[in-house]
Amino acid sequence: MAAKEKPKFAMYWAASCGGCEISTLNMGDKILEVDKAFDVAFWPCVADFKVKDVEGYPDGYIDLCLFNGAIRNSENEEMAHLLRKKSKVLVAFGSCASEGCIPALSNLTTAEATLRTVYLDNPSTDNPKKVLPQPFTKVPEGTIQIPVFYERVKSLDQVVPVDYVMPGCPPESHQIAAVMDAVITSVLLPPPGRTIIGAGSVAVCEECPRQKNVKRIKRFYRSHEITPDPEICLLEQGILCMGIATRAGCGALCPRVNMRCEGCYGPLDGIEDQGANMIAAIASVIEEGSGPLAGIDEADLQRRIGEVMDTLVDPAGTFYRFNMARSLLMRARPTGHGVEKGVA
Amino acid sequence: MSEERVGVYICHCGSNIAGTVAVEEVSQWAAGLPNVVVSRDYKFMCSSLGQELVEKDIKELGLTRVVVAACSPHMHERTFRATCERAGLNPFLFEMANIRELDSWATDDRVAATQKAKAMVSAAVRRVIHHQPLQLLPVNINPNTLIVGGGIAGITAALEIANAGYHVYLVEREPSIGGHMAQLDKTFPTLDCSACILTPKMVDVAQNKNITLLSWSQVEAVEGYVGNFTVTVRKKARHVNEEKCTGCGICIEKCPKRVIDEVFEAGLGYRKAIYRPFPQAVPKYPVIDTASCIFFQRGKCKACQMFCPAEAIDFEQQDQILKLEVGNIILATGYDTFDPRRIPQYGYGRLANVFTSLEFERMVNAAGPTGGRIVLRDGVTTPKSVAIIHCVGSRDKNYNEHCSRVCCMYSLKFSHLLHERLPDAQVYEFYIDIRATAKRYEEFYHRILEEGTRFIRGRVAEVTDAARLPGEEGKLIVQYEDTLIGKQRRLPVDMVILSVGMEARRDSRELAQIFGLGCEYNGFFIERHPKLDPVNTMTEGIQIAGACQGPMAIPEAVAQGAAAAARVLSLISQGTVMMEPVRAHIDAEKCSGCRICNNLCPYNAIVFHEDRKVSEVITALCQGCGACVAACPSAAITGAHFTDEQVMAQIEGMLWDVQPQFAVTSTETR
Amino acid sequence: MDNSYEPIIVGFLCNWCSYRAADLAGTSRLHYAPNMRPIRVMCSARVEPQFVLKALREGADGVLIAGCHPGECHYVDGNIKTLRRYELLKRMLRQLGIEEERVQLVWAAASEGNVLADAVNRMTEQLRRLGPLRWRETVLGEDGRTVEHVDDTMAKEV
Amino acid sequence: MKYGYYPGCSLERNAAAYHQSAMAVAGPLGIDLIEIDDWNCCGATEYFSINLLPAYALVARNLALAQHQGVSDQLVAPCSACFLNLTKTDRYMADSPKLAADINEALAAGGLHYTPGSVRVRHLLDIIVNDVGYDVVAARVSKPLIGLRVAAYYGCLIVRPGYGGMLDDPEHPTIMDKLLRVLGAEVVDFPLRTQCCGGHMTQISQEVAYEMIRRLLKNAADYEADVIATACPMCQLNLDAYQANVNQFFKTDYMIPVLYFTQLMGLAFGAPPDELGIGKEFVDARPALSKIGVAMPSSGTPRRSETSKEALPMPRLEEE
Repeated sequence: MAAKEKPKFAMYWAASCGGCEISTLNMGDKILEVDKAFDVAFWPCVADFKVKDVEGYPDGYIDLCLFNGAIRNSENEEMAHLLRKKSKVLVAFGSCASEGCIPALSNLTTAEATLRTVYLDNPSTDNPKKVLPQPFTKVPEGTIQIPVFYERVKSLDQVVPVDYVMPGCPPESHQIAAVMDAVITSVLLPPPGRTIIGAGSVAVCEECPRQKNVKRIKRFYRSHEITPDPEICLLEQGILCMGIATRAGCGALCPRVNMRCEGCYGPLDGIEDQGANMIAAIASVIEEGSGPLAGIDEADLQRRIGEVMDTLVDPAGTFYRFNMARSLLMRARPTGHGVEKGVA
Repeated sequence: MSEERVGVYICHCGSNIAGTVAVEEVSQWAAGLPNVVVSRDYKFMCSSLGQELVEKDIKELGLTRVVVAACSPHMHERTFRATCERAGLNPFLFEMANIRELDSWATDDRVAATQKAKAMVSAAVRRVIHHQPLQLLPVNINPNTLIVGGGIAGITAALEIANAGYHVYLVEREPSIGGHMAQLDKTFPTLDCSACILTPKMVDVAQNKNITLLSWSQVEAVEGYVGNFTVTVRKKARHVNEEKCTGCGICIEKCPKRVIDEVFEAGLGYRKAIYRPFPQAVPKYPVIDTASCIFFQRGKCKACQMFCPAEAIDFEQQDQILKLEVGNIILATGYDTFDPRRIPQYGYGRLANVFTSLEFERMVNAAGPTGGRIVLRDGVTTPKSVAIIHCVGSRDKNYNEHCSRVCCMYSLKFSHLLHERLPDAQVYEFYIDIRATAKRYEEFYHRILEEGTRFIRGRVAEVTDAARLPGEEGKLIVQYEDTLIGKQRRLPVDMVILSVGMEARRDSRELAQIFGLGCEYNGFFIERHPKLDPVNTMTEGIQIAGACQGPMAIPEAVAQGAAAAARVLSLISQGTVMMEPVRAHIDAEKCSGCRICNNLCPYNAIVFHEDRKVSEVITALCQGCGACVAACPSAAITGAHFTDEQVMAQIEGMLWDVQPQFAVTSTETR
Repeated sequence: MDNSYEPIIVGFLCNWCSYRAADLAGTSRLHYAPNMRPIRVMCSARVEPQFVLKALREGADGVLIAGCHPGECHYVDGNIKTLRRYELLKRMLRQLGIEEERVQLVWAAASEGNVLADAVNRMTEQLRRLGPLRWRETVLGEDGRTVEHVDDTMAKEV
Repeated sequence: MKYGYYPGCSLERNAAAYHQSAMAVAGPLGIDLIEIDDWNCCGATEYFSINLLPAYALVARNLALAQHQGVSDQLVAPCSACFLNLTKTDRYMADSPKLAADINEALAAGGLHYTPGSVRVRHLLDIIVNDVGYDVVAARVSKPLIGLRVAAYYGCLIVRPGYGGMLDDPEHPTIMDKLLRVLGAEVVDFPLRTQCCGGHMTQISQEVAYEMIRRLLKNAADYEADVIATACPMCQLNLDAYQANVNQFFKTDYMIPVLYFTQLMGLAFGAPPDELGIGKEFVDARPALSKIGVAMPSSGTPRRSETSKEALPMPRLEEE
């Protein structure tokens, strides 16, 4: 960090909802210390910066860049490449940048279906000419160019190398504050290389105050189908809590308020696919099929187990709510008959 | 890129592999794989020369990993692990690719077989790089042994082990040991009296201080693993105090209640409510059958208690639950005979004078219900003509496809006994093939031929009492097809004996589940290898012997009993046995205490520490199935020798020929 | 569909039953489709859904998991856990557009070499009809186009 | 329970008693038999051996009618010969598309068509035992046939394996035995229960037919049966009508009446005998039926008692 000149700070938002910015501001007065410690070089959400300003900076000019939001279109990718070139430390900030998050759920369908749902097939849209956004559109005044809408939403590290990853949707304010402190007081951060910071290394269950017993799940319930017992582990009551396969760091915020953990802090180290891992875990503790097996009717056993699994609605959407872009398969197969056409 | 130095060896296995897989091509191709420093192919890798090839390379080229593509790991994994060990390389830094049973033998398409072999070699190389050095786990062996089943196989095994100086628990479900053999009169081919050659051995069992005999008892649960089994046995109440009872038998005499003995007398004779199966029973103490005893049913009588000189009758006696600590278990639970009522056209149960072979064994036995006299069902008339039908319920698609191996021989024995006891009776035997396959069996068959039995080749269609032709009145008519003269015939006889085959015990599946064994579709226990390891099972420390493994005669049952005993004695004398290190382990730092794994282990090897809120695997109890490794949502449980990295690498290696030419955007940091 | 297409099936065989069934099929020279590439695991319960997805992603056209019949598992009930995981995975794969025939679970006892051989033949035939999966090329590769090769010739009149 | 009803020619003439008694018991058992309109003869056992295709077409016409009149997807044929012919035709049409095409071509002349498998052919005994059930029959019994010794004769047509569902064990059927026992009768063992009654051999070679009938009568007499119950008009005809000829030919004196099981069931339900066609048979059944309600111990040595000391115990049959 330059001795007297303040380190340069940047924050960009690609395909995101702005929640990460709000969570950052949620640090309360700590934001003033950040302002004191950093010169903001580029923060479009907060102040009117232009891309050509960034292009004007020398390479590596920005000391710390928090990049949140997934890569949905060509502009997101351009900015990713640009900020990578201009930043010494690039942090994939929040679940969208780290693993795709909600935007990546559109990977469960096709780009064309997504556009049709938004611009054509919904009650509040009046689009008689059935116009869909195109990269280039000829108008009397000339040709309008807009970013290309990608077929598949990607995470930041699928387009540029990333130094650190801060999971969470959004990352908790106290975690952001801690990281900013570390950077300000130039505490040695762990070596870069997509290293996870601002989160724990054990599953949410460790921070969850609920009492955990041996799991024997008879069936699954959706949130509106059951009022859970506040004391006992939600999963045991048949509520699909992803806490067992999700990184801690949020302080088990949701389970504390009777809400199931949806897995926003992403998988733990060594897990290639959070969804597949969840299936392995919860399917093994389903009650159906236990008991004596001598001479059992195999087809009937399979049917009974199938019925229990039918109570788990939308497995892909549930398991891959935050992790779709970095799951093993990354997206559904467009030609596959199971893929909902035109339904968001 | 790891720096492991891998040696790849492709075996020709003579022409078994080389006949279909282009072994040289695979070998040259493998040389180009990452980390492979040497790749050879050789005619017989498992030969000493083949093994020396590997040893030399390990030493001279400093190999840190070895891959052998040859036969099934179940054949020579141990051989090549030993080879690595001799060359100073940890035996688990070795992987085998099965390109024989699963590849060359399973197709004649040379191109596809070679492509498949390359995939399996590439998978093995990618996997072996991730192997970790592992040590075998020593487990000490409790010298006590449990033997289940007191038939001739169980008795032989018990005596062999006891005479070698080690203690045996012999658990028998019936009141006395002896099994089916005790029911027989004579044995083939020597015509020894069965009881005469069996009872001495039974007495030996009773008097051997190293054998604790638990008759009228049943195994209810088994926990633990080889060398350290805990067996729960229910010793049912005999209602006879074993210390006091002298075995005099007065109580049996005085007991007024007589019921049909369905078990020992095969339904042909009677026994009292308080009974011993047969006079030479071991142990000699009688048992009260509470289902038929008047006192237990209606609260009156107590005749046995009144007349017992030793006051040994104790109506309040309760079942005892015993916990036995043993190192090895031998199952010698025997067989059941085929119930001919499943073939209605043979008339058993409808037509009075149709007998099963077991009924005839009891009838011909001097201690049997008729004192050895061969009579019809009315107990009086002696038959003039007897038909013996072979293969009842055996070699038949509708019932049991297997041949029960013993029926031909005991049927010939019956012929002999009939000729001996009823000189003027005419005996017929209906057979498909006479299977006299062991020592002095064929000679015994010729002897019966000379004694005048008429052998008719053909399956019997029906046994009926509906007379049609003159001379059939009041007789059983055997309707058959004589395949040698190609005619259908009717043969009126007085008595019909059905030579029923051998089947697995009716409850063999439940028993298998208690001991964690596998059962064939017909209920017989699955041996580790049908030809080379018939007495061992897939479960370490549990052996099987006798007819519970398949139909067999007494000599084989005795041989298997002794073989199982020898296997047990070798384990006991070793004192400890080295167990596979394929186990699960929980990293406490990574465990979040979610308890998903807690009820996944059938061997209760996973415990939860309330205080530290983490789970832990008890290595000794873990059998290495990997169910918990797969299920752990935090990847806190690793399975030695079957880790995630190893299998994922193996998958990548297996699909080497379908990797896309261009990878997904290059910055994909996967 | 190019007739040179030969489906590739990654097979997970359990050491005690289905692997021995495959051995038995080999020793009895039962010829069956060479399209299945076997991986040995100690128990079918060791097969994680993650392995199945990894195999599909790396280019397999199908995955076959083979275990012991319920009641005959060497580890008492490992196969039941596999069945539960399979039933849930099957439902999720349908949402990802993967046909049901592509991931199958079969039971094959140690003495049923023929059963396993038939299962492989049947599955190979089904996958031949379904055509290649080739996830990376066909599903992930198609939007490998980067920004550069978009040009104004694609403009549409409004 | 609604069924299509195919009476067949016999039930209109020589087996009228079977039809009457069937109708009498159908009501109490809740069976609704709706006759197929304009049905035709099934060719019995003769026509198949003369000319195969027209025989099949003849039978298939009835199936087509049953399908189109859509009374029910199940067709009941009390007569065993009709039952077997209908079942065989449906099965062979399903098995061989070429045969089905030829037959449907023939039926098209009459504007009819039959799709194999669309009508399930059932025997009357089958629906009473399996659809109604023994306990419902038992509940209807008001005058149990106590004291009447009956031999259950199945004949060779209804238990043949291989056509659709197995009605009963082809070697040793027992459903009629159980049914008669539920009616209170004492059912004697009858080993020749599935032996052929000669069928149309009575027209071709009388000696052979008489011998086959004699065996059956002798077996029933040996087991001291008072009456033979049957479920097939042809068996009833051969055993009843030719009993006198057999006695004359073999110098025997058998006097065993042959009734339909539905007649005995009607009696047990308390219906008057003449309403059940009792008296239409050649060998008068009334003397035998007079024994009902009079539990006379039968003469001759009892088959099963173990009174004598030396006798060895008999193995028990499963369901006894």
